[in-house]
Amino acid sequence: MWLQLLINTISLGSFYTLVALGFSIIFGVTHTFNLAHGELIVLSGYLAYGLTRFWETPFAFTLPLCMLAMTCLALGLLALFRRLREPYELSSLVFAFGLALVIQNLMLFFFTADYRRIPTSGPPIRLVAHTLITRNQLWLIGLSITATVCVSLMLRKTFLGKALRAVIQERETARLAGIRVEHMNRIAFAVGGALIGLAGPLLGQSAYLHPSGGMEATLIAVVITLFAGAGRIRGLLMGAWLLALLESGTTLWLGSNWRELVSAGILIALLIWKPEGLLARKKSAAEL
Amino acid sequence: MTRPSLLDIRDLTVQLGGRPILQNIQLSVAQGEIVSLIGPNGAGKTTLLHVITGLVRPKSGSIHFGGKNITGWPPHRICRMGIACTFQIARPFPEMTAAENVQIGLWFGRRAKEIRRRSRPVGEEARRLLQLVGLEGKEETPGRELTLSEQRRLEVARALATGPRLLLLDEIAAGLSPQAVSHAAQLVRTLRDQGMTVLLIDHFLNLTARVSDRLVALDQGETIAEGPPAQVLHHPEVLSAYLGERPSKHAAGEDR
Amino acid sequence: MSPPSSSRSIALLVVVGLTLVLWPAGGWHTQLVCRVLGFAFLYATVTVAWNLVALSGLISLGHAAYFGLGAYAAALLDRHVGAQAPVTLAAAGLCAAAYGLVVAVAFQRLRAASYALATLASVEIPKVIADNWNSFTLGSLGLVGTRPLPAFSVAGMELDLAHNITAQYYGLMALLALACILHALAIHSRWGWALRAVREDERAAAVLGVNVFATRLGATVLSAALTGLCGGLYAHLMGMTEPALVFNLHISAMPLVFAMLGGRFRWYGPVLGALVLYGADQLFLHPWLPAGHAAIYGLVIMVMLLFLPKGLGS
Amino acid sequence: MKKLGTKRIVFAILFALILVAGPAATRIDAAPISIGSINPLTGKLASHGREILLGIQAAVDEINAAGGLAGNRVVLHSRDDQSRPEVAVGQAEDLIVRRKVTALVGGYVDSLVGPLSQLALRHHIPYVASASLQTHLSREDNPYFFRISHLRGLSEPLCGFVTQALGARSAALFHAATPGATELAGELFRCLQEAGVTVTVVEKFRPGVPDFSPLVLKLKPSPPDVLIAATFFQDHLILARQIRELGVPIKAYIGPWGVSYPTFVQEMGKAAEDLFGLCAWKPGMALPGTEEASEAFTRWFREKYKREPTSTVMHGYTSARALLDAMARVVGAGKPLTGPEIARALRTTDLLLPMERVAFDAKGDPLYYRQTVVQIQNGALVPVYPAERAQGSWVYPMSLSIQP
Repeated sequence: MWLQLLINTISLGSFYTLVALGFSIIFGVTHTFNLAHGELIVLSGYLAYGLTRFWETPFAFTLPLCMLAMTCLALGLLALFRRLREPYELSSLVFAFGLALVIQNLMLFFFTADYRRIPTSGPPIRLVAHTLITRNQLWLIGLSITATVCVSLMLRKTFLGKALRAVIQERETARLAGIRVEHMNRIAFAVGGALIGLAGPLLGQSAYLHPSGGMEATLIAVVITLFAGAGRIRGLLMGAWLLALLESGTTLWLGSNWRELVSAGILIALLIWKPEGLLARKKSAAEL
Repeated sequence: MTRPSLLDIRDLTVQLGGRPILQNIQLSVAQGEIVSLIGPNGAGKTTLLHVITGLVRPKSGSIHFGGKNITGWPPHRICRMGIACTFQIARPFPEMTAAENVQIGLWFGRRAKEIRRRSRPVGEEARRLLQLVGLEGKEETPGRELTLSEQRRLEVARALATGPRLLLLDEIAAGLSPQAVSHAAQLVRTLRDQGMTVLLIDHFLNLTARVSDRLVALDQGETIAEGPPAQVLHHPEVLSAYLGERPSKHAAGEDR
Repeated sequence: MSPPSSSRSIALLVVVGLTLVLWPAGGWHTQLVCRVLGFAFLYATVTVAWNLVALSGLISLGHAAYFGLGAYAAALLDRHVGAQAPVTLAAAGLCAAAYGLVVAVAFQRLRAASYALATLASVEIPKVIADNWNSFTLGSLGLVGTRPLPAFSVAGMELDLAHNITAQYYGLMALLALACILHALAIHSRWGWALRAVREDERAAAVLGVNVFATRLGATVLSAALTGLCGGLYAHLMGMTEPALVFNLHISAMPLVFAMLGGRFRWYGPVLGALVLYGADQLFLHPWLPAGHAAIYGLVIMVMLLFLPKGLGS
Repeated sequence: MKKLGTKRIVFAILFALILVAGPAATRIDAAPISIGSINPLTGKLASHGREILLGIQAAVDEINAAGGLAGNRVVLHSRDDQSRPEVAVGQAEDLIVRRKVTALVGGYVDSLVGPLSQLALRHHIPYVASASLQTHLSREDNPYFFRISHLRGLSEPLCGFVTQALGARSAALFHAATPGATELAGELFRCLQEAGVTVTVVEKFRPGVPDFSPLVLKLKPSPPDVLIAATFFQDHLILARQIRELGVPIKAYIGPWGVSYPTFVQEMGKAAEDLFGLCAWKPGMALPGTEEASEAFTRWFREKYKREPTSTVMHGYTSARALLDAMARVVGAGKPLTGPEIARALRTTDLLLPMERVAFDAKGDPLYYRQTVVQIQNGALVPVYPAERAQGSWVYPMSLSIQP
C-alpha cells in the first residue's frame, strides 16, 4: 500500500510540476503574472479532447499538436502583454485575470459546461503484488520528467539557457550585458506555451475538463512557483512533490478535511522560517 | 581625545548567515569629530554603518550613543535619537519629488516634541536643505529622475532633515568628479562647524584625507589601524590590505 | 501637495457622489439598481480596505479571511447569543482585526510574493476551522437564518435596514463614505506619508525615522477591521454564511482588480474602480448579455489596462 | 493633464449612462401574466441551472401552446444569478418589484435558494424552488416557499436500498464539503447505524480535488461492502475510476448525485459500469400512471433541443408545472392572481407528474418526492429500487475486473 501511495503521489507531483513549470518560466523571464495559466491548460485539454473525439487522433499525436497550438497562442498573447505598462507584474496579473474570464466564457460557449474526459488507453500495469500503475500515470510521470529534464538541460547547458537564466536573475544587468531581453521574452512564452500545451491533454486524461477548472491549476502553479522561486527547476520539483506528498499524507492520516489546513500551515511556517523563498538563494524575481 | 565621546562601540561582533562580518570592533567617535572608516571591499564598513543605524542586528557587543545603550534598537528610534545616514547606493523614494523626499525626514526624523516645536514651515525647511546640498531648482523632480550624483546629494539633504547629531555618510564621494568631491568636502566641514559629528566611509580615500580628523582602517571584519590620516595611510597592514586586494570586485555586494 | 487638476476631479467626484446620493430620491430608480449599487458600496468598502494594506507596499491575497471571519463572528453571535446587530457587527470588526494583528505580526518579515503567498494560505486556517467545527459553526452546513439588520429611528426618520432597500442603500453608502475618509487619511495625513515612504523604500524610510512595523501594523489591522465589518454586514444582509461562500478566493482577488483599475494611489481610485466595474457588470453588461457578460467583463478589464494603464482615477 | 481630465469626464458620463441606460434598455411592457425564474446560468453551477431553465421553459411553452392561463399568455422572465447569492437576491428583487412577476420558480443549490425564500416571504410572492435539499430551509412561518425536492427523498430510498435490498453489513461515506452533501451524509450515517450497518469511514473533502487515491487507499485495509460518495459529477469521474484502478474490493459504489447522467456514462465509458446512482426521473422511467405524459415530454424535448432530457430538466419542469397549475386554479376560480392566493392554491396542490406526485406539507416541503436507485448496466441506466419502479435487478457485488 505504501508503494501504491508513493506512485500516486509521484504521479500527482509530476502533474503539479508540469503545471508549475510553464508558469514559472514565463514568470521568471518576463515577470508576467499569468493568471490565465490554468485556463490555457484547460483550453489545450479541450483541443486534445476535440482531436481525440472527432478526428480520432491517437493520444500521442495530440500532444505535439497541442504544444504547437499553445506555443502560437502564447506568442500571440505576448504581443498583448508587451503593451502593458508599469507596474508590470500587477498590471499583467489583472490583465491575465480579464483574459482568464474571456477564455473561460469562450470555452463555456464552445464546449458547454459538461465535464469532459479524454479516454485512457489500456488497463493498468501490475508492478508487484498489490501495486498498480495506470497508463496515464505512466504518461504523466514520463512526460513530466522528460519536460523537466529538457528544460533543465536547456537552462544549464545551452547558451540560450544561460542567457535566459541571466534574465531571470538580473533583468537589467542582463540587458546591459547585451542580452536581447525582448528575444528572451519570446522564447520564454514559446517554451511556456509548449508546456501548457503538454499539460492540457494530460489534465484531460487524468482528471477531467471543465471551463471553470482552470483556476485550480493556476493556484497550484502560483503557489509552487512563489515557494520555489521563479525559474528554479530543482526547487519546483521539490515544491510540487512536497505539495503532493503533503496532500496525500494528510488525507491518509488526518482525513481530507484537514488537508488544506496542513498544507497552508506548513507553507506559512516555511515562509516565516525562510522568508526569502525556501529554495531560492536570494529574493525571487517576484516584486509585486 | 579629551572631548566626550558621542558614539561608543564596544566588542561588536556581527554575523550574517552564519558568516562573521565584523569581529570585536571597538570604535569611539567624539563630539564634533570627523572620522573616516577605510578599508578594502568586503572589510565590513557598510555593515558597521548598518549596525549603528539599526538595520543590522549585532550578535554581541554594545553601541552607546550620547550615553545611552542603543544596541538592538529599531532604526526609527535610533534615527530619532539623532543618527542619520546615507546609503552606499542611493535610495531616494522614487515616486516622490526631491522636496517630498526631504519632507519625510522632517516629518518623522525627530522626536514628536521637537517636531511640534519647529519654527520654520516644512516646505521652506525642505527648500533650504536642498539648497544646502546644491539641488536648488530640482524640488519638484521625482527621485528616480535625478542623476546619480543628485540622488546622493538628495540623500544627504534627507539625512540632515532628521536633525542628526551624528551623520553617517557611506561613500558619498565615490564616482564624483574632483570638483564635486571638493564640494562634498566643503559640505562636510560646514556641517562639522555647525556642531555635527561625521562618520565617513570612504573606499577610495579621496575625501578622507582632506577632511578627516582621524582614520580607522578595517580589513576582513577587524580593525587593523587607527589614528591620524597620515599615520594610518602609511601603516603597513593598511598598505598590504589595499595592495593585496584583487581589483574591482562588484561593489554592490556590500550593500546587502 | 495636491496636483493642479485635483480641484476639477474633486468637483467631478462631488457630482458623481451627489448623483448617487440623490439617486433613490429621483424617482427613476429601481430596486435592482439600489440593490446592486448597495452591494457595489459594500465591495467598494472591501476594496478600499484592501488598498490600505496595498498602500503600505504589500499585496494581500488573504482578505477573504477577514471577510469570512467577520461574517462568521456576526452570524455565530446572532445564533448562539442572540446579540443585537451593533454588537455582532462590532464583534465582526474586532475578530477580523485580531486576525489582522496576528497576520501583521507573524508575517512582518515577509514581502512581495512571499507575503502574497502567506496571506493566500492564511485564509485556509479560519476556513477549515469553520468548515469542521460542527458543534459550533455547524461545519459545512453553514449558518442559515441570521436575522436581518434592525430598524433605526434617526431624528424622526425611520431607517428600516431589514426590509427597505433604499435604507440599506444609504446605510452602505454611509459605510463607504467612512471608508473613503479613512482612505483619504491614509494618503494625505502624516500617516499617509509614512505609508508612502514605507511603500517606496522601507529601509530608507526606517533610517529616516518612520516606524515601518507600526505603520504596516496599523494599516493591516484597520484594513482587517473594515473588511470584517463588511463580512458581518454580508452575513446579516444575506441571512446565511457558508465557509465556501465567505472564505472565497473571489473575495480576495476582487479588490485587487477593482483597485488596480480604479487607480491605487488616489483616495477615490479604489471606490471608482469598484463602483464602475461592479455596477457596469451587474446593471449593464449582465442584462444585455446574460450568457457572455463575463467575457465582455474580462475584455473591458483587458482593454482598460491597455489604454488606461493607470486606472480610471488618473 | 487636460487630456486626462477629459478622459475622466468621459468615463464619468459613461458611468452615469450605464446607470440610466442599463435598466432602461431592458424595459419591456409587463405581460398579462409574468413569472420569474432565477437560475445559475453562468459560473460553477451553470450546467445545472441551464437544464432547470430548459425544464421551466418547457412547462411555460406547454401552457402557452394550450392557450395560456385562461387565455392569458404566460411570460417567463429568466435571470442569471451567476452562482452567487447576492446576485440572486438582487435579480429576484428586480423581477418582483419592476417586472411585477406574480411568482418565482427555479433555483439550484440551497445557498442560492435560501436567500430567495426569505425574499419571497418579504414580498408575499410565492416561490417554488426546483432543486433544494436542506431541511432547515423550509419553515412553517414562511407560507410562500415551496419546493419539489427534499433531502428525505434521497436519503430514504438510498438507506432502504443499502440496508434492505443489498443487505450490506458495512459502508463507507465520502461526502463533499457542501451543505447539501454534508446533511445527506449525516442523515445516511444515522439511518445506517440504526439499521445495524457499520460505517467504517466518514470522510469529507473539498469538491474538485484532483486525486482521490489516498482516500481510496484508506478503504483498502478493510473494504466496506458499500461506498456512498455523496458528491458531484466531476468527483465521480475521478473517484469511481480510482476505485477500480486501485482494485479496492467494494461491492457497490453509490453516487446519489452525478452518476445518473447520460453524459456521465458517455464520459466514463466502461468504467461507469455497475455504479449506482439516484434518479428522480429519466426518459422511460416515470411514475406509474404518467408514462404517457413522460413519453410525450421526452419526444417533445428531443425534437426541440436535439438532446436527451435529464432528471435536472425534469425538476425544473415539475416545479414550473406545480406553480402554473396553482395559478390556473386561482384564475379558474375567478380570484385575483396575487401572491397570497397562489400560495394558498399551492398548499392544496395534488398533481400527478412524471417525476413525482406533487403535494406540499405545511412547511412547503414535497410529500411524495422519492428518488429511484438506478444502476448503470451496459451503458444504460436501469432503475432497480424500490420494487414498484424497478425495471431490472441489480448487479451485486459490482464487477471490479472492468477497466477503464
